[in-house]
Amino acid sequence: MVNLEALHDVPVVGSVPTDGAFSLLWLVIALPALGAAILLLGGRRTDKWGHLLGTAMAVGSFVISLILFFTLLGKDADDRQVTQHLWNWFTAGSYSVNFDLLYDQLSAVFLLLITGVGSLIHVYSIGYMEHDERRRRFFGYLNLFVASMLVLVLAADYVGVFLGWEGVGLASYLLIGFWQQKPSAAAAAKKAFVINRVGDIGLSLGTALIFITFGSTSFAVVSAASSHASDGALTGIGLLLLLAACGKSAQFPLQTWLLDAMEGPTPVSALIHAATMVTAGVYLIVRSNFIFSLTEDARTAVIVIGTITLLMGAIIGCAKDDIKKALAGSTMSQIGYMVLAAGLGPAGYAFAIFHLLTHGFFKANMFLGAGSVMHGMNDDVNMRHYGALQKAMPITFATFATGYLAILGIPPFAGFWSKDKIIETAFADNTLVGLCALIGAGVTAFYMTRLMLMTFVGTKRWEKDVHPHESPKVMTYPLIALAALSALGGLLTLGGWIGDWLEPVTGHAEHHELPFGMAPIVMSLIILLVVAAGVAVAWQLVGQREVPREAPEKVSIFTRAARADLYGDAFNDEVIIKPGAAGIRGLTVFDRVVVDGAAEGTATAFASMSARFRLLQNGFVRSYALALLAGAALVIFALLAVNFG
Amino acid sequence: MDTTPFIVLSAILFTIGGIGVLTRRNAIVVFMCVELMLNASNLALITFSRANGNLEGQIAAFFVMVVAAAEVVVGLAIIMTIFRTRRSASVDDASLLKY
Amino acid sequence: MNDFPWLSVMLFLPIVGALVLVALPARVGSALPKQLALGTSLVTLVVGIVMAIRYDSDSSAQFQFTEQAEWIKSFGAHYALGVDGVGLTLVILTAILAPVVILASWNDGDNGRWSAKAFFAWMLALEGLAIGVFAATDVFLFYVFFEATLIPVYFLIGGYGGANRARAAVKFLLYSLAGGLIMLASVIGLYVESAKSDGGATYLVTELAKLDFGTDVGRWLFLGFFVAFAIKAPMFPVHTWLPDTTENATPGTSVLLVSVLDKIGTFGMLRFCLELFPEASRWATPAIVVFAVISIIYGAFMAIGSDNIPRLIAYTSVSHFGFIVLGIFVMNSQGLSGANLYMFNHGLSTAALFLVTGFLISRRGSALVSDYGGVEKVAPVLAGIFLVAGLSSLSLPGLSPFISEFLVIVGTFSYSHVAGAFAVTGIVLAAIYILFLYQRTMTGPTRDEVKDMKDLGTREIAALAPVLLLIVILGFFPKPLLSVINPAVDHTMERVQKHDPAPDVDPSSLQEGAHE
Amino acid sequence: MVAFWILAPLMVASALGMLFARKAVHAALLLAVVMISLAVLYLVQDAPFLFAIQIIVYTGAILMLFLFVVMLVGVDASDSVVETIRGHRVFSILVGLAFGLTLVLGVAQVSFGTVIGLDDANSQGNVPAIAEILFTKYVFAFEVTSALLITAALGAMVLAHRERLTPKVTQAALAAQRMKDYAEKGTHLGPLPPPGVFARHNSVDTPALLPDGTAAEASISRVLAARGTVKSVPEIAAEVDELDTPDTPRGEGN
Repeated sequence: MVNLEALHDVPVVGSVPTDGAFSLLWLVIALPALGAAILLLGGRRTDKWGHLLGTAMAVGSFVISLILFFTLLGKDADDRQVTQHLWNWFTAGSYSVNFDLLYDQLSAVFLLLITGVGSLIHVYSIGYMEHDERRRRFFGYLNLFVASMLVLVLAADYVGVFLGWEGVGLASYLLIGFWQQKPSAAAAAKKAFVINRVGDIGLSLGTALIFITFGSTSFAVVSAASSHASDGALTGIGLLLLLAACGKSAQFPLQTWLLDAMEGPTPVSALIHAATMVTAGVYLIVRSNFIFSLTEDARTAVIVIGTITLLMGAIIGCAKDDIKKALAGSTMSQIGYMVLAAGLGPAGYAFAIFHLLTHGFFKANMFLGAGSVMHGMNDDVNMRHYGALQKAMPITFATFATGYLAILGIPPFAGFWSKDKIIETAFADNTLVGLCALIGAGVTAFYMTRLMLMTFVGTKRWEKDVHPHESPKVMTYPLIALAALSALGGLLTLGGWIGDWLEPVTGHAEHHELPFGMAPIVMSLIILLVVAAGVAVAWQLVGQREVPREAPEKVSIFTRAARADLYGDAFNDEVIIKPGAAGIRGLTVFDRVVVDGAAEGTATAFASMSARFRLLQNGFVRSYALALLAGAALVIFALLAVNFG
Repeated sequence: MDTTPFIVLSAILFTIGGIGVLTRRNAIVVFMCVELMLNASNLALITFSRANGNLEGQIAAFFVMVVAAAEVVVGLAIIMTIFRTRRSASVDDASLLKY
Repeated sequence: MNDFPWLSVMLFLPIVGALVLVALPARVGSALPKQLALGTSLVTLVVGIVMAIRYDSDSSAQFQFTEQAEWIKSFGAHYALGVDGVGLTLVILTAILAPVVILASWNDGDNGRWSAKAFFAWMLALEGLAIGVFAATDVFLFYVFFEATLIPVYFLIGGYGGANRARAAVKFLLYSLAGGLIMLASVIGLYVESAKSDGGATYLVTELAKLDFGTDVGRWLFLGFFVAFAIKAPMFPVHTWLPDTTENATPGTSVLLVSVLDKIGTFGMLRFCLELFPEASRWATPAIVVFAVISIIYGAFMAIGSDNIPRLIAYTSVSHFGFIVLGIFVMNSQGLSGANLYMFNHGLSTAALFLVTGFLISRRGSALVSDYGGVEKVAPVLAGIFLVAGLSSLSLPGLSPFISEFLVIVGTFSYSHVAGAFAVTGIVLAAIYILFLYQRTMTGPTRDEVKDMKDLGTREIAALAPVLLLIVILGFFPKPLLSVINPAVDHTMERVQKHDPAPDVDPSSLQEGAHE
Repeated sequence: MVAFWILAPLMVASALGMLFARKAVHAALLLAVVMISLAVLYLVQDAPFLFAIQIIVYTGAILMLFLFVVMLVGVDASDSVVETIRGHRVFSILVGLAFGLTLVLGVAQVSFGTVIGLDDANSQGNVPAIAEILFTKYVFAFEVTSALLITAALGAMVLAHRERLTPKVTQAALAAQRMKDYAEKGTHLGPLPPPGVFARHNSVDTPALLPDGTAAEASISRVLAARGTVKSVPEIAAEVDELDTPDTPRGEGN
């Protein structure tokens, strides 16, 4: 047994084949995929009932997920990793990739999150997109997204993950650019896809490196063999996967697309750019725990990236007047927390996933709330035009407030349980990182309070012809459901359940010591104090003053930087896009002048040469005869030279 | 009777004919020079025939004459045709077939 | 039925069809020749499918459906046909694309220099000759077909293209002929070398493969072949004929040219360079890998910078051909399988892209990207198909080109980390050029000039649907292709005497660990 | 060899003369000298048959053909001395001399061995011997030459033949045309006036005198006018005056 511990200090994906209810696993993906196919290929014929079909597919998928989950609960802990072999995808030499689905504790929670929140958002969208003539198509894309996301979390092979990874990227592209007649939306969609592709470099090369190192890319083989691999290979794989995660989860330095992605319809922002897709990076890191647990260097990189992003996101969130962008900044920041947690190794994996879940609940809740507000405000997103909506939209306000309390980490709301743990674990790992996480929590409190105050309290600053009203029930019910989850999500950690549940996947967490020997309750109190300070500052700066309808111009350099997304786009523009564009222009000229010029130049040279030579053909018979005679003379001379020379 | 003088004479006549073809512009004279060259070669053929002691050379000369006759007939006809259309017998005037 | 000359039938059926088309009197109008052309190509496709089903992927023979007859005895040239997995996939690709292109180009031949009848006759002739190229197992026969394909293409470009078609046709012809002549030198060299051997002069690939050329001779002959194939493929820096050609050719011609004929280049590298000159191929690998990587990145950059849609697609092909060449010359199973699969998949995706943009261009009458905007609003089906074709071109997982590109990247990365890292930037650049194109043409506010644009008609959708369907199906289930390609790859690996590198982690230690 | 040494310089001189003769007629005559001389040389070299052929075919037929053409083209059409192609003449002469020198020197180098002579071959006479070879060994070539000659003859006919593009003008048409010209343009209807009848030697070059004493232009041929051989009125007057002198017994005047 000791030997086995030494060899396998990471959990191995050792799965059992499917049986019974688990043979329905493929259906989880197939239902939304079928929905997408019908809606997108069916054309206008499906306009009338398309949204219902789409929602039904998502709900059906959710129901199956629930059944599967409870079946899994009923199994022994050792049998909770189930693999469904569908077919052999491709084989080349010794490299064989199967279309396998892996259903274990980790994918089980993701399944519930994706199909659950997904279903709610489908329902919500029925109302939100009611007046859009392309609603059917919207539901087609949403179904496509759900299917892809499920492939991502169910795949038992890195290539399978790649399939889902790009599938969600495509769905995200289509949905961000849903209102594509708006140039800004089309540009944002393209930007998101391209930056994600930069991350994909990491995933493809990472997968390639995994194959080279282990001779396979299935989780089962890699997890079993990872402890035998060299440090260099593991670190390389870890860093490449981190690059992939950065792209998908909008982590520094590939964060700039997320704020632009808010061009998409709000349910999209809620589902894709808050609750599920953007957390795929976290999933990837946690899923690859058998790599990351073994490489200290890569984990350090993960922690650094996570910490930088959580602060960046929080700072950007402070300065945004666009309600969705403020929330997007917040999303970045919260994912930063998750990445940070994931970088902490076995101690943090479970908390990363836990925070991912709770964040999925409360952020989806708040995004949908924001959507509800926009719905009532004629799609105006500028918070400076809001104010005092508390009365006009009581349900939206109440649900939003639940989300607010959750993200702040006020007990007993969900965020408290997950975020506290991350900050605690961070402190246990490194005091500096812990401090950053703590400051992040304070800043979070500030910008969220600012958002709440500007939107729901204070004076009316509405545009003239705006008549705020509560949204229809089809929209508020999902809000209520999500609010309930935001409030009660903490239950999952009751008795450390989530940690124990995930332990077979993520590995055993060593008990950690807080610095200065603090008790966890002291830590929690400190965090609450910092949060309270953030709220207080916001109350002072925003709540006690009149909010101007136009954003003030004379602001500090920090505000200006935050408004410009900390110059992420400016940096890309100056360092990548402009030189790139100039380079391409230069290359175009090079291609025409040098490469093609060389080819055409040869042709031209021959042409001009022949233009000269043909002048010899002057039409005078006597000249030809002269040449003939000269030739004859030469021949005779040569003959003589040969014979007598 | 040595053969070399005949051959040398033949060579000289041939060269003169050649130079004539090159320098004269009147198509008729050029043609005459061509005939001169043919005759010069005939002389060589006949001389070789004698030197080798068989008549094949004479046969060859005979054929040269036949061909020359045919050539002159056609050639002069062509000159006539050209002259008729261009009012000129200069070979330089018939220089349209060029670059 | 085993002796049934499948390949000859596939080869001559379209050619006979072309002759029949030419023989039709002008008074029958243009409808009958079109239907006849479509019918011929469909029959060829059916024959091809039956043949493919009869192909035995477990057979140990290198070539199947072989036919052999002596042709020119003194050269050792034979009329010898036969296909291995690679040849079979390309023959089938040709057979699939021909009816698609004919259907899609239904009206493209009407306004040419010659009649529509001639247009479709040339297309059929091209199909037959292309099948001949892929099926030839005799170098001399291959060379004859290789050069013969230029004739139909020349007339298709020069007779039915855009404003500068004459110039484009000449440029195409000169480039191809230059390559062909260089190859001819090597073909003659092969004769000389084989004549020295005990077996006497021969051009049969199977016989030539047994010969051992000296190092120097082998390298020179290899270079002759390779340069011709590099021009055909086309690789940087001999690629400039392709954009000029596609800019002026009809979309159908471009499809046949890029999707089918350019494959001759990469097919030739595999069949002749690697097969006949394994030593020289290994020797040249580093340089070729560098050029291939340059092609990938260069082509992609040029595509980003293009404002002309067919030019843009041509440059994307330069980039994709870089991947194919890369996969071939890294010489491991993943690279080779990927490259072979890529040839087929690139044929499909580029065909879809050329045809759908061709429909777009014919509606607006301009090939400039900047003349479009907001087309999605008026023609959603066109836009949707355009997007799917574009996504397949950027190798989105789930569409067939992904697997091939991924395998090539894996193969390249295992050959050299640096080459792999450079090659993989191609996927980002691909996203940029495709999505930039889509963004500028399809999205944004609808421009006045495209406001009345009609969406795709039934014929156009019918032409594109099979291609798209194949792209999706093969994206998830490439097994039918890989099962015939893999034995061919194993054979090639054996020829070049290379073995896949073993994974860093020894699988045997892994077994022990798992059991403990 | 005597014949040779007499004829050779003559031939070379005549050939050179062809180069410098400005008139084609002279060149033709010089060529005739060369050809006849050659014929003699053939005879000297035991080729009596070719001697005859040379005289008959070349000198008799071909040269006459040349003279005919020269006549048709214009006897006095002579070359201009100025060379039109730059450097051509110099080059031609240089290359020609180089050619000739190489040839002569080369030939001089060769030793042809002993001369066998044709005595054996001509033992039954030259003509039968040639006939024997011609109609056995070379019969096919001979037949082909006949085809060649027929073709050449046909070719020459085709080339020389001028297609009549307009219908032949008849007397009636001519008369009608003259009437028409008279009606429309007032052209003189009758025949042209005859030349002056003062026939001292050639009356056609003497124009008729009109009543006012001037010359009638229409009375003399335009060709003569172009040549400038027409007598002017003062000349006629001078001649008449000369004849009027009393020492001539027949001085009547017109």
